[in-house]
Amino acid sequence: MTNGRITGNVPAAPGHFILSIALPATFQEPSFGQFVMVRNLLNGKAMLSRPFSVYGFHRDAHQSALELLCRVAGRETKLLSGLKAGAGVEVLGPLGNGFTIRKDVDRIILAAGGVGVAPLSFFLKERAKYPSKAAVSLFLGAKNGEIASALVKGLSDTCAVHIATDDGSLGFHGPVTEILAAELYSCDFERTRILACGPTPMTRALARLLADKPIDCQVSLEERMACGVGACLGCVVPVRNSHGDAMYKRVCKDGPVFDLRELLWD
Amino acid sequence: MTNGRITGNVPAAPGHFILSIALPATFQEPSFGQFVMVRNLLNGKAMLSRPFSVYGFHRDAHQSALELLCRVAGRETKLLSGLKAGAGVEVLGPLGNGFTIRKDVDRIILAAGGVGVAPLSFFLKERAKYPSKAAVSLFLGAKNGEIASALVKGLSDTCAVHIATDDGSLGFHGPVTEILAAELYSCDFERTRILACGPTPMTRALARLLADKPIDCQVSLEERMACGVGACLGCVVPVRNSHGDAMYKRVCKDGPVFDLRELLWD
Amino acid sequence: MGLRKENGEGLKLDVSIGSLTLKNPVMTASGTFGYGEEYAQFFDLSRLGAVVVKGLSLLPRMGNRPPRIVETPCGMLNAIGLQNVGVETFIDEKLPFLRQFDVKVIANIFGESVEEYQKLSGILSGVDGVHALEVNISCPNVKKGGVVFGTDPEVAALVTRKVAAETDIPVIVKLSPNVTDIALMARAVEEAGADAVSLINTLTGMAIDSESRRPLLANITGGLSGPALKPVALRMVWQVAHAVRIPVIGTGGITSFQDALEFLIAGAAAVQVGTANFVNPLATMEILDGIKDYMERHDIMDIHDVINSLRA
Amino acid sequence: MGLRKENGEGLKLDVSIGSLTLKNPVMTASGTFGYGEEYAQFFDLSRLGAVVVKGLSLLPRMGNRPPRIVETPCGMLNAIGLQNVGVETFIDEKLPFLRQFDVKVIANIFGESVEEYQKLSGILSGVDGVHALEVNISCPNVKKGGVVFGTDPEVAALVTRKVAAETDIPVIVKLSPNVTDIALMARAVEEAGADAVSLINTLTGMAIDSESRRPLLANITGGLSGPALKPVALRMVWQVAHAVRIPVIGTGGITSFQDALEFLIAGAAAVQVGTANFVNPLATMEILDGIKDYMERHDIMDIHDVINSLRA
Ligand SMILES: Cc1cc2nc3c(=O)[nH]c(=O)nc-3n(C[C@H](O)[C@H](O)[C@H](O)COP(=O)(O)OP(=O)(O)OC[C@H]3O[C@@H](n4cnc5c(N)ncnc54)[C@H](O)[C@@H]3O)c2cc1C
Ligand SMILES: Cc1cc2nc3c(=O)[nH]c(=O)nc-3n(C[C@H](O)[C@H](O)[C@H](O)COP(=O)(O)OP(=O)(O)OC[C@H]3O[C@@H](n4cnc5c(N)ncnc54)[C@H](O)[C@@H]3O)c2cc1C
Ligand SMILES: Cc1cc2nc3c(=O)[nH]c(=O)nc-3n(C[C@H](O)[C@H](O)[C@H](O)COP(=O)(O)O)c2cc1C
Ligand SMILES: Cc1cc2nc3c(=O)[nH]c(=O)nc-3n(C[C@H](O)[C@H](O)[C@H](O)COP(=O)(O)O)c2cc1C
Ligand code: FES
Ligand code: FES
Repeated sequence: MTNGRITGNVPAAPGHFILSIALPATFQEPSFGQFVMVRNLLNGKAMLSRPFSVYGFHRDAHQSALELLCRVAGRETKLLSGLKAGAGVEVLGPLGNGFTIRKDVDRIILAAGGVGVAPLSFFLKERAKYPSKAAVSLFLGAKNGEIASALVKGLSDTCAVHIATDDGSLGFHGPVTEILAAELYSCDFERTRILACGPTPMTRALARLLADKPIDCQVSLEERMACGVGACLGCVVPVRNSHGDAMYKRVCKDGPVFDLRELLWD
Repeated sequence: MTNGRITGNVPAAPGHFILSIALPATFQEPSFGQFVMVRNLLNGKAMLSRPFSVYGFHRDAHQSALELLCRVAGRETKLLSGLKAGAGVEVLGPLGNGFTIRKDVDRIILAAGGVGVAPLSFFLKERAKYPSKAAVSLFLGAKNGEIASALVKGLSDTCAVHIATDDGSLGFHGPVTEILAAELYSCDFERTRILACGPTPMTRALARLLADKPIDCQVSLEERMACGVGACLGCVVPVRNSHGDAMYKRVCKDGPVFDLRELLWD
Repeated sequence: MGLRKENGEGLKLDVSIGSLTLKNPVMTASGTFGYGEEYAQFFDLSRLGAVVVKGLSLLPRMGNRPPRIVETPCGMLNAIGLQNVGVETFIDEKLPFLRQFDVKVIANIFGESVEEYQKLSGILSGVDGVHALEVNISCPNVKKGGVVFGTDPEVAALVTRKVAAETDIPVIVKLSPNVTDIALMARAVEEAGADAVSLINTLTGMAIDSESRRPLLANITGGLSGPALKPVALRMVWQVAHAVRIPVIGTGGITSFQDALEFLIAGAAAVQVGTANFVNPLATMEILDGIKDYMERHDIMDIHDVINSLRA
Repeated sequence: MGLRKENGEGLKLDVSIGSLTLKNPVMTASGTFGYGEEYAQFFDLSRLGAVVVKGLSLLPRMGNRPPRIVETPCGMLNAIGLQNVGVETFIDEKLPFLRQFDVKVIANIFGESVEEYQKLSGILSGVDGVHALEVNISCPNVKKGGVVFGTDPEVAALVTRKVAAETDIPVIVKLSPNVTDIALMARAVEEAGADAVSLINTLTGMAIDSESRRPLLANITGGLSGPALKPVALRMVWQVAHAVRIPVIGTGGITSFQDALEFLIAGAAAVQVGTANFVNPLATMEILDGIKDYMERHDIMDIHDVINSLRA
């Protein structure tokens, strides 16, 4: 556990906020798709920490600055949303295996559902660090236009952005996987890579969409977590291993990023 | 439960602090010796509220202001000691039966141990409200001179103050009951009344001291509390009832102020 | 299921415990609400489904030496030792107060022998203003009786039979969680004639002050109550609801309307709120309002559509 | 009580569990520390009294469907379903990592039949780097086995006898709290040859999402761990410490050094830290440092002067 201090807490859209946390300069640099476990030391009510993807990270000689993009989902995220600058938090991480960028792809499609955009934004912001010349586009699904705009703020400078909303108030009216499906017609499957992060229904739709297409897709998953480091076996998802047998993998340690084809759906 | 807001938190001496709490103007006026149950809504960790004697109370047209004099005794008082203005608390009260001032006494002796001075100070501050012309003196025992001075601050204007400290750094070196014993030689027992509040060892010493003297003494007791209103039977002390039988009375509802002679010691 | 009244909002909230109809499923838990006097200053007791009073014995009891309570993580231990005024004083001095309210009163009783239970039942039967008996066979604080009655199915059945034989009002048997198989206990008292079961009483626990190395309760052990034990209580209620046909009353750590709903969904016909009263004297009222809100939000007209509705 | 080493500060912290000497009384609880790999990045495992590994079965087990965990007030429920790599893979792939450290390793085992327990004992006996067996007769998550072994004194004794017959290393039997009389269970396994008992395993609990009316665990019920159950665990440890002569290992909600001391004072010869590892990976080390501090503050040279020192 590393002691951190809130340095900023900015509302992004209704029910969404961006937390900035100051950490020691020694905090390990996260790669995109990695996450941290956060515990609210001021007024948190929970025993267990909560996992959040890294949304931004900067370091100077004196300290590190971690950014998280959060959605109010329940009690702890509600309490985090109210934290003011100066409040103390504990941070464990960076944890898990992030996304990988292969050099041999021409095209990278980012598929995000809601705050699932967090790790993908981190990639876009840090893009220069990754040795890939691929064209990047982002497909974001969100509840409405207000949230969607907030989630992609600043990102259209870095890549093409396509939006789908549940209520049609911005972009396509319907699930993001539908506009993604249209996009795939013009893709060279072999030289395209999809990186996805969103709620389970989106991941499931993506799995259906890509079932018959030889396209590479990495997806970041969510599960309730206790330890965050692989010890408790609480956060598992069913996968098919290399022998074709069903087994459970830990989202925190073996993931959170998995090859979409590994995943088993019931 | 009434919602309150911290308006001030002033360190009084090491490990002691004075909390000011703003409450609605409708909050019932406490009499001296009554207490309130307080729950820290910001960063409290406890399920149950904590009892504190009323140390001061003021009301204007818009709000009431409650003052508590507190000692850091454990986790919740430690957290309360760190609250800043603006923090929310819940207050239940005023509760219990306070001290009573009989008109036919010439002399009122206040005997306090540590923060036990709180309800007695409240009396001194509100003295004008009570129809008694008796001469008042305060005997305070404390750990050291620094704490003692802080606890009697401002009180020497209102009455004679005698101090005893455990380490002899101010006033008499020893238990407060010893200087009180000396004082009693010059007392007309019938026309004197002692009002006492302090830790159990002090109360016990007082009971021994007064055992053979026909002097009236009311004492405020402490016990761990759950409900604070008389329902749980958690906070009892053994007393002898009017038939001479042993029974338990509730500190919160039947007290916290008892006639010293009622109390049973084992 | 008897007559149903409609309340202001048109929701049906009444539930039946044997022949007794409660206007709503929210009651107080024995020992946490005295005889109602202390909480009447906070709200109108008539709004409660029922008041369950502090456990009554034949003779007054002094109870255990203090300290009797101590806080623990998300809970508390108590070793009150069943201090109470005795059944006669209850009838003469406490019941008249409760009779002022339009609320069902459930007398919680305990004895140190089967005969004592039986006598208590006889004394309270037919007393105006006592609407049901709750038989505490589970209090863990008293050396005699208590634990023994509540952990042996045959003895529990015997007590139930004797109590039921003496009275016409519903007999609710309150079960102890300190057993290997709570469903077995529930079935035993059901067969013996219980009209309902309520559970859980407290789990036996202990706390020590490591600095002084002394127990924090004079009695050394005490009963754990509060949110800490809610998961255990809920599991037991769910097990028992599937094991018996009589109504189950759920108790243990209920603090919010969501907690109460969890118990109803798991199969409880009603709930009791205990320790939460200490934290917030209006807990029962907030829970009741929360349940009504929930029903409106979910378009549920009758509380029976919540009860036992777990989607497993 | 075997040989005692003095640590840096001149305190005697070593304790004996049968023929096994631990350098200090702080170990990890099974299932909360994997096979040690994940926590080795946080501190030197050699500082622990012992590492108790995740429960092992004869064959690998997939465990239960997710969701497997949910937080509850001051605790959590888990229904992992005893997922593990199986005893052979443990020996081949996990144990070599642990052998790098100067730490005692206790293999936690469970089977679905007496024969499976017996075989596991035989397989692990004599394996380099396995210093004791902890026999889990108490896991409440698996329908077969689990609960049955841990709640019937005769079956528990049988398992103990069979496991002990196959091995020379100490046999620790881990007891379930979901019983009426934990002391009875402890005496049964003591008579059957257990070198020590450890307790408690989790209390069976349940949680429901009232909005969706679904259980929060796919398995519906799970095991409650964490501070919520500490008072119950402490009471049981105290009861058992007075009922048996073999060492008692205390577990359940230990989060701070004060918690650990409470168990030692109540009679535990050593403690296990479980859920607290999830909250703070350095929990065991902070507890150990806190115990040393406490001993210095109280002028206690030997941890045995803390053990069983309750002033009641
Ligand atoms: C690897 C990973 C990365 C994540 N990154 C982000 C992020 O960048 N931004 C963000 O806002 N959220 C993120 N989440 C989800 C976030 O952890 C949960 O929203 C949070 O734990 C909810 O806590 P709570 O106390 O507010 O809600 P609770 O009251 O605990 O639960 C509210 C709802 O959230 C669900 N939930 C609880 N814990 C989790 C969890 N660990 N994962 C998914 N759902 C959960 C519950 O089942 C329930 O439906 C991430 C989760 C994981 C596993
Ligand atoms: C009627 C009444 C009036 C009080 N007035 C004041 C006051 O004006 N100022 C003040 O500083 N304190 C007062 N107290 C004491 C105060 O309530 C306790 O110090 C406080 O509850 C400790 O809480 P904690 O969480 O900090 O300590 P804990 O960690 O709960 O306990 C620390 C120590 O305090 C003891 N303690 C806990 N609760 C109580 C209690 N209710 N009464 C006595 N000791 C307790 C514990 O046994 C332990 O030894 C009063 C107590 C009562 C009953
Ligand atoms: C202080 C206290 C006193 C209690 N006294 C009784 C009692 O007299 N009879 C009884 O059957 N249960 C008694 N109980 C148990 C409660 O009725 C209830 O079953 C238990 O506390 C669990 O519910 P809770 O977590 O909501 O408090 C008592 C509980 C507490 C906390
Ligand atoms: C996620 C998890 C997995 C567990 N797995 C096992 C196990 O495999 N074998 C076992 O004997 N106990 C297991 N336990 C029980 C713990 O070892 C311990 O007895 C219990 O959690 C109480 O201690 P705690 O409150 O410190 O966690 C597990 C507990 C948890 C939380
Ligand atoms: S959260 Fe513990 S293994 Fe993933
Ligand atoms: S604190 Fe409940 S009766 Fe006094």
